[in-house]
Amino acid sequence: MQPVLTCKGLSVAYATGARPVRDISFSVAPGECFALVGGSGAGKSTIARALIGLHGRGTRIGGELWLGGRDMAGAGPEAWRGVRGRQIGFIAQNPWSGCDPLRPVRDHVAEAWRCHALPASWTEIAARLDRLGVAGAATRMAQAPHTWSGGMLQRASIAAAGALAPPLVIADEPSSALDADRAQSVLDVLRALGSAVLLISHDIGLVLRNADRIGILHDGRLIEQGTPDTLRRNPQHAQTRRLLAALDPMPPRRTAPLPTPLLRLDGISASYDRGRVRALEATHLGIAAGEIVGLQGPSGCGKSTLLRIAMGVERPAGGRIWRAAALDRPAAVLPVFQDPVASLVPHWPIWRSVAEPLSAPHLPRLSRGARRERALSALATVGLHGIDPEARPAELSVGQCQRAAIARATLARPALIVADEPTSALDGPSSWQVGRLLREAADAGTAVLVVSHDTAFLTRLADRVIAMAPGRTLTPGKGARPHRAGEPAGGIAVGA
Amino acid sequence: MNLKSLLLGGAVALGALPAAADDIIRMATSFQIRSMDPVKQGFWMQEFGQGELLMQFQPDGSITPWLAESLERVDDTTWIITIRDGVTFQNGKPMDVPAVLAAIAYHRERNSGTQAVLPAEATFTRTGAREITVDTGKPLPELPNILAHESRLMIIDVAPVLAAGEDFEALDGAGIHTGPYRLVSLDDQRMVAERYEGYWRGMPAMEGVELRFVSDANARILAVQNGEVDIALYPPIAAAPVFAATPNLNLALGPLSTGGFAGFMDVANGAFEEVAVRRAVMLAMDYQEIANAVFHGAKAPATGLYNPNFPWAVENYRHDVEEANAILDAAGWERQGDTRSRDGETLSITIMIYPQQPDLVPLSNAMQSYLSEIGVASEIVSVDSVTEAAMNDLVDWDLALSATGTATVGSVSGFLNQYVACGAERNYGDYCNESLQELIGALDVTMETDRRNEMLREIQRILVEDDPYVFNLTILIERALVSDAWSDYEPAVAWNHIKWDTAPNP
Amino acid sequence: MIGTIRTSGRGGMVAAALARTAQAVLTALAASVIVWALLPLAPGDVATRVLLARGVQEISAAELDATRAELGLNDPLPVQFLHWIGRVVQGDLGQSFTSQAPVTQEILERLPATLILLGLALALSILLSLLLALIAVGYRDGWPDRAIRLYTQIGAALPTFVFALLALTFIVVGLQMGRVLSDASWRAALVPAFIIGLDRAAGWTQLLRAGLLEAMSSGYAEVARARGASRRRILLRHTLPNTALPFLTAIGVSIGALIGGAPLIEAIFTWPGLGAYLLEALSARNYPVIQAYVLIAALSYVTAALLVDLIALALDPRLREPRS
Amino acid sequence: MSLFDLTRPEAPPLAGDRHVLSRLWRHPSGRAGLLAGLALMLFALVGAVWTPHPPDRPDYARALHAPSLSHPFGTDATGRDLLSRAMDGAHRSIGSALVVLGAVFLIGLLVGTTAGLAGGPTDMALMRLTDIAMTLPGLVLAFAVLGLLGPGFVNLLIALIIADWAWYARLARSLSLDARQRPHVIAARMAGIPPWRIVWGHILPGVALRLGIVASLALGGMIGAISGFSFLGLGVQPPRAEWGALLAESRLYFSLAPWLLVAPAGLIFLSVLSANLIGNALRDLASPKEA
Repeated sequence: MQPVLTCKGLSVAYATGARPVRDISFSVAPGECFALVGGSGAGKSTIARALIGLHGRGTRIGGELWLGGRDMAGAGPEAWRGVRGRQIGFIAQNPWSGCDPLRPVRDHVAEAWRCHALPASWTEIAARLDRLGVAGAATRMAQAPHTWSGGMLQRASIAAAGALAPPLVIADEPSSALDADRAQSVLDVLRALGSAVLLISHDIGLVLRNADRIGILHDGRLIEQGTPDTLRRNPQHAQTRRLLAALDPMPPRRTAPLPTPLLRLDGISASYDRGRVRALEATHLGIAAGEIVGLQGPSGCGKSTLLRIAMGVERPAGGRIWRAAALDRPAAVLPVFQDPVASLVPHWPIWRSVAEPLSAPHLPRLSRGARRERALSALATVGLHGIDPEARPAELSVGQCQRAAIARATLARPALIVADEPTSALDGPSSWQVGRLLREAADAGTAVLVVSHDTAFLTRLADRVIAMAPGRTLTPGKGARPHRAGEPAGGIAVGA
Repeated sequence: MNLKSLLLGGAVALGALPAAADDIIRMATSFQIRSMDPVKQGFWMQEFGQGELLMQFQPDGSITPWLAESLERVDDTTWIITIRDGVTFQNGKPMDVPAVLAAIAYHRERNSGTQAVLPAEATFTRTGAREITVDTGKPLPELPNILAHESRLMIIDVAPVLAAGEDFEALDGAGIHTGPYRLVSLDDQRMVAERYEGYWRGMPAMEGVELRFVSDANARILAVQNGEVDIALYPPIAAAPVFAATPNLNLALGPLSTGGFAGFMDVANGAFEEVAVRRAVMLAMDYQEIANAVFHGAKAPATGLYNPNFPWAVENYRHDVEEANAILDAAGWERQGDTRSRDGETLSITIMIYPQQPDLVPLSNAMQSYLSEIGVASEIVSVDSVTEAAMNDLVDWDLALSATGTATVGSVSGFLNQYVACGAERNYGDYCNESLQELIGALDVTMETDRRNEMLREIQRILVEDDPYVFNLTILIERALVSDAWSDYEPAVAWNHIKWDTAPNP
Repeated sequence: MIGTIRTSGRGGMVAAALARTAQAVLTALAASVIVWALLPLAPGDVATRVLLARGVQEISAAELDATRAELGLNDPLPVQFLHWIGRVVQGDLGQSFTSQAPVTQEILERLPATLILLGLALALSILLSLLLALIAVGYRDGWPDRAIRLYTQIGAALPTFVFALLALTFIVVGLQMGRVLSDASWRAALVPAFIIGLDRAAGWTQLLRAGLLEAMSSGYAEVARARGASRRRILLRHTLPNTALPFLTAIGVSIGALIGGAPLIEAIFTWPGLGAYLLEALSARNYPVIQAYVLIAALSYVTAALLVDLIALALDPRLREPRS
Repeated sequence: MSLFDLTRPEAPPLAGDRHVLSRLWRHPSGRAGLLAGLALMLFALVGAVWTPHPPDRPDYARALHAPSLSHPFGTDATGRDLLSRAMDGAHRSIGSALVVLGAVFLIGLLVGTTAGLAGGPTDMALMRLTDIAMTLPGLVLAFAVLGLLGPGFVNLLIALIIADWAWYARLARSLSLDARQRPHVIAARMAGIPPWRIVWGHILPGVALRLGIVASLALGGMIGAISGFSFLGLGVQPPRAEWGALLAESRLYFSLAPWLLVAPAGLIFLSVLSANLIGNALRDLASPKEA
C-alpha cells in the first residue's frame, strides 16, 4: 500500500537562517504508528508544525513532503487548508489550551466539520464521544472545557481530529499533560481510531510500548529508525543509547535500609475547604533510615498532602504520627521540589543557595569562604563542577538546578529527603541522573520519600512503592504494579 | 457647530467659517451672572445694556446725568434730582417719580452696599412731577458718585421683583430695566438679551446681546480668534504680542481706568515694619517698564495713588535704584552680592498673589527682579483669596498684590475707608497712621472741592514720603479683545461695556 | 488539586453575580465614608469655613453656634455620617458654599455635558482601537501594522492633556475646526471626543493587538488552524472573543481614569461639565461640591467596574464554574 | 494616555538575572529607553545646579524669541530663557515624581510585606485600609485630597502619595505572599534558617526588586500626572518652573510661539516614552518569543 506520508530530504529553515531540521526522510504506512523521539531541542515540534503546514511565515521547507499523492513542500495556505482535517488530523499536547475556553466542548468538536463548511450534528458528536469512552457525553459536552478532566478532553480532541476520517493523525506529545495511566488509555483510544498515527514524544518508554516503528531525532536530524525491538536491542547511535539509558536500572543499592523506623503515619486523614473536601482518609505510611519509598497515584489522590504531613509543615485532621528522635533535630527533613529553578534563591549565586543549610544557627559558624568551598565540592559530587558558581538559577538549565537542589539537600546531612515530583520537569537522561543522586543519598543513610506520577521511574528507584487511590492507600508492597483504573478517577473527591 | 465634516478615519476637511453676519453683539466675559437678583447680581445689568442709573461716570472723572435730567446741590445736605421725561421700563411701564422712589427704597432696604454709603437718616421725597428732593442729614459730598455706582441704586421696576420673591428666574423677560436690551434668558452658560424697541434714546443699534460666561482667559481669546464672539472682556494683557500678531484678534484700548494693581505692605510684621524698607521698595519699582514692557504698553505707568486725570492726583512715584540702595545702606542693611542682611537676618519678603488675575504672575515676577537689584530677596505665594488670607493670617506675607480701584466712579472715600483707615474691614497690613486717619474722617464730610483736593494731596504725600503702605504698581487702561469687524470698539469706564449705540465698524 | 465546590451553570452565574453586586455595594459604602470624611477632615473649623464662604466677614460666636447647630456639627461623628448618608440617599448633596444653590441641582445641570463627552470619547476609542487592532493583526508586520504601532507608541507616551493641547492648538484652532466655546451638545462634543478617543485608543490598540497576536498563537488557535479553519474564522470566532475579556477589564479600569481626568480634559476644551465644576470648587474650597464630585466619580467607577465584571461573568464560563 | 490613568505596568519576573542591565542595553528599544532616561536625569541634575540663564529673571527685550543658538528652546513672553526654565523645571518634574514613587514604594513595601508576612488580624486590618483607599480611582482621590489641602506643590505630592500607595501595598503583599510559598523559602525554613534571615535574605530583596521595577516603570506616567496637575494650577505655583506649569503659563502664546509648547510637551513625551520603552524591553526579556 502507498504510504500516507512520505518525507524525502525534508528540511526547515527559519528566516533568521537557523535550520532546526535538516534532511529528514521517512514514511508512514496506513494504519501504522510511527513515532519520532528526541530530547529537547531535537526539532520534534518543528517537524510536527511543518508536516501540517503551520510553519510560520518566512520559514522555508526544503525537500519533498508527500501527502495523499501530492508534494506539499511548496504548497500555499489555501492548499494546506484543504489538506488539514481531511488528510491529516492533529492532536495537541495540552487538551485544555487546545480548546477555546469560552465555548463548550461540543463546539470544539463541531469545529472539525464547520470550518470546512460541513454540517455538524450534536447526536453524531455525542455518539462519537461515547464510542471513545466519554461517559455521559450527551450532557457533558455542553459544558466548558475547563470542567473536563485532561484524559476526557483529550478524547474529545481525538474525536475532533478523526472527524473527517483522515488517513493520518499527528499527535504532538498527546499524553504529556496527563498521568501515566491516563496517558496510556489516551494512546489506546488514539490507536483505536484506525488512522495511521505520527506520534511525537520525548518519552522513550511510552514510545517503545506504543509505536510500530520509531525514528530517533537528534539536533534536527533523523539519526536512526527501526522497530522498538531492534532499537532496544541494538541501538546504533550514541544518542539513541543515551535516550535508552533513561530506562536503565539504577545502580544497585550499596547498603540495605536499616530496620529501625524513622517515621510512621497511622490512619492519617486530612481535609480541605472546612472539611468538605477529603484529601486523605485513614492513610498509613512508614519509612526507615536509608530507605527509598515511592508514592504514586493519580492527580488529586492526596500525594502532596501526605508529603507535607510527612515533612511536618502541615497537621493532619486525624490519625497518629510517630517520629524518631533523629527527626527532631533542626534540618532533619529537607525537601526537593518539582520546580527546580524556583527552589533556589533567584537573586543569589548558585553556591550561596547550596551552602545555605550550613549557615543555620544550630551548626558551627563557618566563614563565607569555607561555606563556598563546601558548596563547590557538593556541586562537584552532583556532576556540576563545570558551572560558574556565581551563576543565578535562571542562567542554568532545569536539570542543573535540580542537581544543585539535591546537592543542597545532601549537604546538611538530613535524616529524610522528601522529593515531590523531582523529575516531572526533566527529560529522560536528566531524570535518570536525579534518580541516581537520590539513590546515593539513601546509600549514605538518608531516608528518601519520593512522589512521582512516573511509574517506571519510581519502580526502578524505590525500595517500596505505595500506590494511592483517592483518599486512602491501596496496595502497599514492593514493586507494586501501577494501579490502572478502568475509568480514570475524575478530579477530587467530594465528601459527604 | 462649525465643524465642517469629520471623515471616517480621522481626516478632517478644511473650510472657511461663515462670516459673522448676524446682528447681535456676541460677547464673552469671565464672570458668571448667577441670577437676576437685583441686590446680589443686579449690578451686572448695567454692564451689558440692561440696567441704567441716575448718574453716569465719565472718563475725565466727572459725573453726568443719565436717567436723571439734572442733579443740583442746594446746600450741604440738600440735593434735587430731576428725572428724565418719557423713559419707560422694558415692560412698558413709565419710569416716573414713584417708580424711582420705590427702586431707591428697595435698595436701601435690602442692599448692604447701599446702606453702607447712604446715611440712614437720608430721605428721598417727591417734590414735583419729575423732582425728588434728597436730604442727606449730614454732608455727603460723594452723593453723585453713589448715584453713578452700579451696585448702589440701579433703577428697576420693583413690582415684578417683589412678585417674584426668591424665584428670580421669573424675572427673565420681565423687563424690569430701562436699558436698550431686555434680558430674555439666563443660565450658567450665557445671558441672552433682545433689543428694546421703546428705548428712550432711540432704536438700539443691534438686534440683541449674547453674553457667554467663559472663565478661561485662553478660551475667550480663542473664541474671538475663531469668530465665535465679537468681544472678549478681561484679556490677559501679558499676551498683547499674541493679539498683535494674530489675525482677527485686536486689543482695543480705552481711557485710563480708576484702578490698577495695588501693593499692600504688611506694616505689622516682618521687613515692612521699617519705613525705610517700604520707601526703598517703592523706589525700586520700574513703573515705566512694568507698563511698557511687562504689559506691552497696554497699562499705564503708575505715577501716584490716583489716575492722573483726577484734579487731585499727585504724580509722586519715582524709580531710583540708587536712592533705594542708599536708604537701605543707611538703615544698616548690609549688602553681600544679591542679598542684604542686618544682625544675621536676611532681608527678604513674600509677595502674595491670587490666581484669578493671571497678569499678577508676570508682574510679581518682574517685581522679584527689581527687588533683587536692591538686594531684597523675595518669593511668591499664591492664595485662593487675598482678602481671606490676609485678614485671617493664613500665610506669612509681606506684600499683597490686588486689583483694586482707588477712586471707583470717582469716589475716594470708599477705598480710603475700606482699605486704609485704622481697623478697616480690608486693612490687610494693620496700618494705622494718625494724621491720615484724621484726613480720611474730615474728607467724608467736606463738601468744598478745593479743600477736598488739598486734603487728598496730603494723603498722597504721606503715603509716599512719611509712612508708605499702599501703592499702585500700574494703572489699568480699559481694554477688550475684539474681532476685526469690531476693531473700532471702545472699552468704556465704569464697566459700561454695552451702550445703546455699541455697534461693529461701519 | 484543591478545589472549591463545583457550582452548576446557571445557579453559579446568579450566585456569582449577586456576590459581585454585594461587593460593589460595600465598595460604594466605603467610598462614601471617604467622601463624607472630607468635611470633618478639612483644615480649620467647618462652621467658620462655611460662614466665610457665605461671605460673612465678621463672624460672631452666636453665628458660629447657629451654623454648628444648622450643620449638625455638635452630633458625634457617626451620627453626622448617618445623617449625611441619609440625605445623600434622598438625593440631597447639600448646598454650594459659593452659590447657595443645592449642589444636586447644579450637578444635574452639568452631568449631561460630562456624560456626553466621556461617553462619546469612550465609544469612539473602543471602535477605533478595535478597528486599528484588527487591521494591525490582519496586516501583521506590513506597513499598516508599522504605522499603527508607531501611533500607539506615540499615543501611549503623550499624556492626554498634552495630546489634547497639541491637537487643540495645531488642529482645531490652527485649521479653524470645531468650536472653542462649547455648549454641551453631541455635535460640539465630536471634536474633543475624537481627540480624547484617539489618545485613549492608542493604549487600547496596543493591548488589543498584543492580545490578538497572543491569542492567534495560542493552543486553541493552533488547533483550529490544524483543523483547517481559515484565518478570518479563527480571528473572529475564537481570538476576538477571548481577547475581548481582558480588554473589557482594561476599559473598566480606564473609566476611572477617564472620570479622574475629566477636570483636565474639560479645562482644555472649556467643556461646561462636572470636571470644570470641580476645578471652580477646588479654588474656592467649596467642599459640598468637591464631595459631590468625588461621590459621583466613585459611584460611576464602582458601577462601571460592576458592569464590566458582570459582562465578563456572562461571557466566560471559567468565572462561573471554577476549575476543579 | 498614560498616567492620567495611572496605568500600572505588570511586574516583569526578572528577579534572578545578573545581566538585566546588559541585556536591556542589547535590546534595541531598551537601549533607546535607557539612553533617553539617562539624558533626562542628566538634564535634571545639571538643571538643579546650573542653567545657562537665570530661569526666573525676565528680560523684556528678548521676549518671545524663536529658538536660536543663545536660546536653543527660545524665550517666553517675558524673555526668560526656555531652556533654562525647562532645565530648572526638570528636577521638579522628575525629582518630584521620584519622591512620590519612592514614598509609595517604601510605604507599599512596608505595609504590603508586613501584611503578607504577618497574616491574621494585622493582614486583615491593613488590607481593609487599602481596600478603602482603592475604592476611588487614583486621580479622583488625588483631587479630593487637593480639595482638602488646597493647591500647592507639596500638597500635590502628598495627594499623589495618598492616591497611589495602596496599590503598591497590594502588590507588595501579593508578592510577599507568593514569595512565602516559594520552594526556596520552604527549603530554607526546613534547613533551620531563622525567620528574620529568611525575610531579609529571601523575601525582601525579591519583593523590593519587582516592586522597584514596577515603580520605576511608573515614572513616566507620574511625571505626566504631576505636570497635569501643575497645568491646572494645582501643583507647582508660578513663577516656579515645572514642565506642566510651563505649558500652562505659555498656553496663551502657542499660536505665536509654538516652541513654547514643543519643548515642555517634548520633554514630558520623552520621559514617558523612555519609561515605556524600558518597560516594553523588560517585558520582551521576561517572555522571550520564539523566532
